[in-house]
Amino acid sequence: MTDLVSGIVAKYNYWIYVILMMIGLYAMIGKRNLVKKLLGMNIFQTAIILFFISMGVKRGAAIPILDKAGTLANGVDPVQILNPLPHVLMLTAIVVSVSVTGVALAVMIRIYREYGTLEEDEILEKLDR
Amino acid sequence: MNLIRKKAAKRKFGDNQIIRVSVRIMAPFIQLFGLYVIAHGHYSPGGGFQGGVVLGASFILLSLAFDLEKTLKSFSESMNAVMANIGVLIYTGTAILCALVGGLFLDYAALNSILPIGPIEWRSLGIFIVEIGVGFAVMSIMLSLYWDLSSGGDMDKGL
Amino acid sequence: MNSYSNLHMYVMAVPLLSAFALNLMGRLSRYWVLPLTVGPLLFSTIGSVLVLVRVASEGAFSYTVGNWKPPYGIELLVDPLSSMMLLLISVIALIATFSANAWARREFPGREHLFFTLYLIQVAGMMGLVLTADAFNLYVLLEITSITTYGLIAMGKGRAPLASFNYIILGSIGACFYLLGVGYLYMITGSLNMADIARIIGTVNHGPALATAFAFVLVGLCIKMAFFPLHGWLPNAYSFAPTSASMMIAPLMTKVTIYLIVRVILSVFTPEYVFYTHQAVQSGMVWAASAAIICASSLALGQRELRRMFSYIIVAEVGYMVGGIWLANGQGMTGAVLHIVNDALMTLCLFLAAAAMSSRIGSLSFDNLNGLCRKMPLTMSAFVLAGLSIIGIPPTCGFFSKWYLLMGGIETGHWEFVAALLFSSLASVALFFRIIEFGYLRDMEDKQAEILFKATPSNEAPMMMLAPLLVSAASLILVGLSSGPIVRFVRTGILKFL
Amino acid sequence: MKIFALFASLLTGAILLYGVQDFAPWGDPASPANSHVSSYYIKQTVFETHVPNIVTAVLGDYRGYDTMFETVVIFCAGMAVICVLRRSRH
Amino acid sequence: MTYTHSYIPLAAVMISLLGTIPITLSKRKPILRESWTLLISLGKFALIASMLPSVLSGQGFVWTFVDVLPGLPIAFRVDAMGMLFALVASFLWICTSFFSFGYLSKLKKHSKTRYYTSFSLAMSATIGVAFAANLLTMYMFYEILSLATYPLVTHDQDCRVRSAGRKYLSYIVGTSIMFALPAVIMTYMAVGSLDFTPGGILTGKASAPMLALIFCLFIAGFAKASIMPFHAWIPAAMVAPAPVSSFLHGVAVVKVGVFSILRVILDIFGPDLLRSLDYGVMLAYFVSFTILVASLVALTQDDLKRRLAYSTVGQLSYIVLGVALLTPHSTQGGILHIVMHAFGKITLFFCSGCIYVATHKRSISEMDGLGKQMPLTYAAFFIGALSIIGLPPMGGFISKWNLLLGTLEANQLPILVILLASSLLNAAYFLPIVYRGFFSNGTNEHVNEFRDVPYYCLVPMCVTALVSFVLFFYHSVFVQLAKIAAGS
Repeated sequence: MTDLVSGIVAKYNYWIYVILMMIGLYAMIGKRNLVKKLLGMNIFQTAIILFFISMGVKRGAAIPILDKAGTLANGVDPVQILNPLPHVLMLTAIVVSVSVTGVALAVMIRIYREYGTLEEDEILEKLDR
Repeated sequence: MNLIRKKAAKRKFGDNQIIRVSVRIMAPFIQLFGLYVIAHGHYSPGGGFQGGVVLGASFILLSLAFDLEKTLKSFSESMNAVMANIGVLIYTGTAILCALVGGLFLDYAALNSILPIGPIEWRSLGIFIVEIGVGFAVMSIMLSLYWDLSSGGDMDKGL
Repeated sequence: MNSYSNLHMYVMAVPLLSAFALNLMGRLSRYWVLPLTVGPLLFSTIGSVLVLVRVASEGAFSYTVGNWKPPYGIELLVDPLSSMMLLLISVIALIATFSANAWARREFPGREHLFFTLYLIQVAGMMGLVLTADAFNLYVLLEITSITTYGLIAMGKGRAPLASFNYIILGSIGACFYLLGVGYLYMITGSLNMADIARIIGTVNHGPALATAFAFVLVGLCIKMAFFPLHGWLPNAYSFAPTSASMMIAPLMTKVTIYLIVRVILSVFTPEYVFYTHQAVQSGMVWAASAAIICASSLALGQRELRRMFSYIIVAEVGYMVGGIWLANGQGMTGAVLHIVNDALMTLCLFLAAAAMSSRIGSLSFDNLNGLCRKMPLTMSAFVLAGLSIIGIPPTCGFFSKWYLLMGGIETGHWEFVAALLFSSLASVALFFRIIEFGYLRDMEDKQAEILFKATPSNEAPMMMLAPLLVSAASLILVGLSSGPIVRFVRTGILKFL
Repeated sequence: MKIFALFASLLTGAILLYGVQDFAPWGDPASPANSHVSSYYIKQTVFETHVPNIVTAVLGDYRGYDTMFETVVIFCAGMAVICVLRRSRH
Repeated sequence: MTYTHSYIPLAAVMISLLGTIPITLSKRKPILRESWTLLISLGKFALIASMLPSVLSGQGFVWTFVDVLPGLPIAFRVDAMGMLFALVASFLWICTSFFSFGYLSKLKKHSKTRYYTSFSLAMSATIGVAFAANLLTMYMFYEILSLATYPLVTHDQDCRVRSAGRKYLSYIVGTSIMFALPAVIMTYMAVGSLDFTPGGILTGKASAPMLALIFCLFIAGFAKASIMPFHAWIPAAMVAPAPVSSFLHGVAVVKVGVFSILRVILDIFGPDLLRSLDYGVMLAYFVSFTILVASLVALTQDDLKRRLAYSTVGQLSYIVLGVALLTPHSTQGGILHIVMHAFGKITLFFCSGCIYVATHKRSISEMDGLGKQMPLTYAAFFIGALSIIGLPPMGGFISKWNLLLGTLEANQLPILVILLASSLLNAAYFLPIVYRGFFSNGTNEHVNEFRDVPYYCLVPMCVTALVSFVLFFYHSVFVQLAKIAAGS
């Protein structure tokens, strides 16, 4: 029990991101409203971003912006500096998610033009008729 | 879409003198800040994307405060698209240029053979160049995304 | 360091640049569209032939973008498989472009340049996908191809936006799963370079994290490639997509994703891990593939509209390839890789034929096809040829990949897979000869013929659609007859892994 | 549908947490993620690119190829939105 | 038998394949189109006959195309058996082309161009099977033949034809995909090559159960041989025009099926292996069932063409049976029966075609006393019938005689009995037709065959009848070929 709790505490960042991810995934699959699906997608991507960023954390480390002269003079100890790579990856991921969201919104406007609603059930009704 | 527009019309949204004036005053500073974020990306948090978004935000603010047509008069849609193309072309062009002058793809150090300022300096400079390209692209795409989504692609009223 | 060594980069970058050029020029006049689409793709085709020749002569080579030694920079890998895919993509894109031009003029008058901007960017993205050897770069390129596809599909009329939206949701789930998998890999290896990851995986213990990473990468790619239970987005997306877009998307997207899974298995999670550490997963995937083939073929039998039927055939063919990969022996893998090429060509031929038909008769529902063999003999004969290839009649290319898949199935004793393959062959016989009956044994009502075929010098489709169709039909037989060399080349690529 | 969605998301979460168990504890500087490639970046960036902001350097140079396609992605998004929404002027 | 590299086999196959182009191009000019057909068929026969002497002197030809699969080329090889089959088929094609000219023009059939095109396509597929040097090539042309004949079978495009066409395809293509293809692949995996070599290639390469599986798959896979229960497509395919039925379902398609089985028995398994496993005798008994049942069913048929069809089913099994007994004489007899049955049966089909042209009658019960108006046709029919029954002085006697000798050699008396019984049955279902034609006076309106039947139809009929009579005396060439093929 205690070690389970301690395990959770030691890695609570992962628990948080998994919970976020589950919320997002549930919204994407389960919700019948297209906007909610889209929101779920964004939550999902946020969860992934959280996961990556928390990956690169080092206890008591500084942000990855160095002092040029000092570093050139006498190097730098990696332990003192945060891991920059996840930030880079997540910059890309954020841009990708923004783009997908934009396209999805545009498509949604088209759907609204076609059917006058964004509720999946109503759309399906309209299609049957 | 139409619903939102109706609401906006009812509340005389964006017809407010104060908003217009304050936006007019704020916008240049926001843009200046955006340029700073792009340019200072080497030494402080920032870079092309962040700066580009800030720049785009300033224009979005303008077209929020004023009508979309007025904004389009000052900063036309085709011009915007051209800027997006230019932004991406700066990046890809630099990349291919590096290959053309005999280096590898995106190998900024190879540009040293054009203007010898030292390969490492060229790397730093190359990063700066592509950041500018990114800034252009992100700014204009953010703007066009806003325009299209807000006006349903008709480019008439906007919000 | 000659320009020759950058050739594959130009093959990838020239369509990209021309996309931007087209976006600028196309605003001025639409006469820029044709040269700016055909030109770069022609260049890419020639270039990729040269790359293929180089790989065949000098063997595979790796390329470091930005001259940073891997794993610190991004590495590209040009080996027999990737160079072959490069050629495949550029050839298919080139053939499809002509027909797409003719169709874009009908479907998006005045917006062709926008359409072809997305089109070219997608082609470039696919080329990047087959070249890259970096796990995260793969994700970015995957998203490029996906976003362009969303856009291209949503350009269609009627239900197209809805289909596109479903595709967006499912596609994003797939991409996110893949990204999660990459995250787990990075967490346990600290690297993003495929070869480097494979090396480190060899040293660390194969714990839960690796299994999770593999599961998520696998599921993500399976969604993207529409492997049967996860295929929900594909039929609508491909059958409601604009004709001009479908004829390039349908042949390439799923095939490229299947290539990616081959690449991921071979050079990230080594075959030892994928096939032999989890025997149950391996045979389970073969069973799943067999089920996929059977279900998809049966579903295809139920369709009453041509392009919808084709989409289900594509799903079935995905089952072929996945099964062939998870047979985990040389024959099966060879068959799968060979089938990537053949199936891309077959699907291209099918969709071009569909485009040519609907250029005359509009809707492609079956009862609309009566008497078509008499009206458009060339189109229909090309269509029949593609059908024979899908059935697997020699000497069309479909037969030879099916031959290897069957051989692999028999060799590993996966009789369920063999049975599924044979069943789907029979199903395709039924599918295609039903169409041939419609087109050949029934006659079109005269008034309908009057409406559809009036005032045209010839009943055939316009040259811009007919010529590429005939070329692709001929390529089916040519590729089939040259299967021997292709197989040898493919084996040089994969045998070192198996 | 909702049941299925709930089940699917719970399953996914469970698998993810199952995978978490052999990660290094949070914030451990010696975890493989923080040691292998990233430490090289931290050590070498300034010497190889003269850019003190490591993120910018990695973004713009080491992984510049990613960033290029990232720019293309957002360009695609803009074009796609225009394609989807604009009605043809003809 | 030694082999030299030569392009003649390729030419013999390709001439009619490429011939489709001029035929299609000259669709506007019937005369030109039909002369093209004739020219091609004559050229094909000439090419094949030109190889005869050297084949007789034990000197075959090969032509090899690039490997389509590693170690698996598309290759042609002319040996005695293939030569025999090709010779017969290409000769009868000439007769059939003549017959088609008369038949189609008399009945004013539509879309003749498609007809001639697919006919010459089917012809090159037939010769391709005859000259195939390995199983892959054979399988390829086998499939092409199935598809090329589909438009011919469904020539008059009505709903009756539609279902018949479905049946035809589902039997032929279905079996070849379901059974033959796996068998071919298993053989390839067991041996590593598929080349036909006298004496077989499977010896000692596979376990007994595997061999049994492969054998059954092969026998079931070549449904064109119409061994029961895979025979139902032949009666269905009788909706086709008379020349099509006469050539394809008297000669080409069905004989291709039988020929494939012969190839498998002689050149893939090899007599010795089969003898050691006793599969030959089993197969012999299996097909003798077909022989009897088919003859019995034929008795009950009233539609003339359907009766001929069922007699074909029976006669084909003679060939398989002869080869399955694996004794020199029986093999020889079986191979000879390919020739004799081809001539006899095509004569009968031609006759039915002539009767249909003259009177538009299909069912036998309506043909009372027709012999008085159409003596020539009925005489030809009589000759053909005798030849099929196997009575002297007709060609059929030679093959039957060899078959009977073979059963004695293999001392399989039950099979001997079955053969004799079925000969009686043949007589029982053929001779009544002739009898009713001549001696019962039906209520026929007056038809004059020289007026109502074009000479294009009469002449080929008489020629084939004459040949099947002459073959009784001059059959040395075929016997020699059969001897070489039987390896004795």
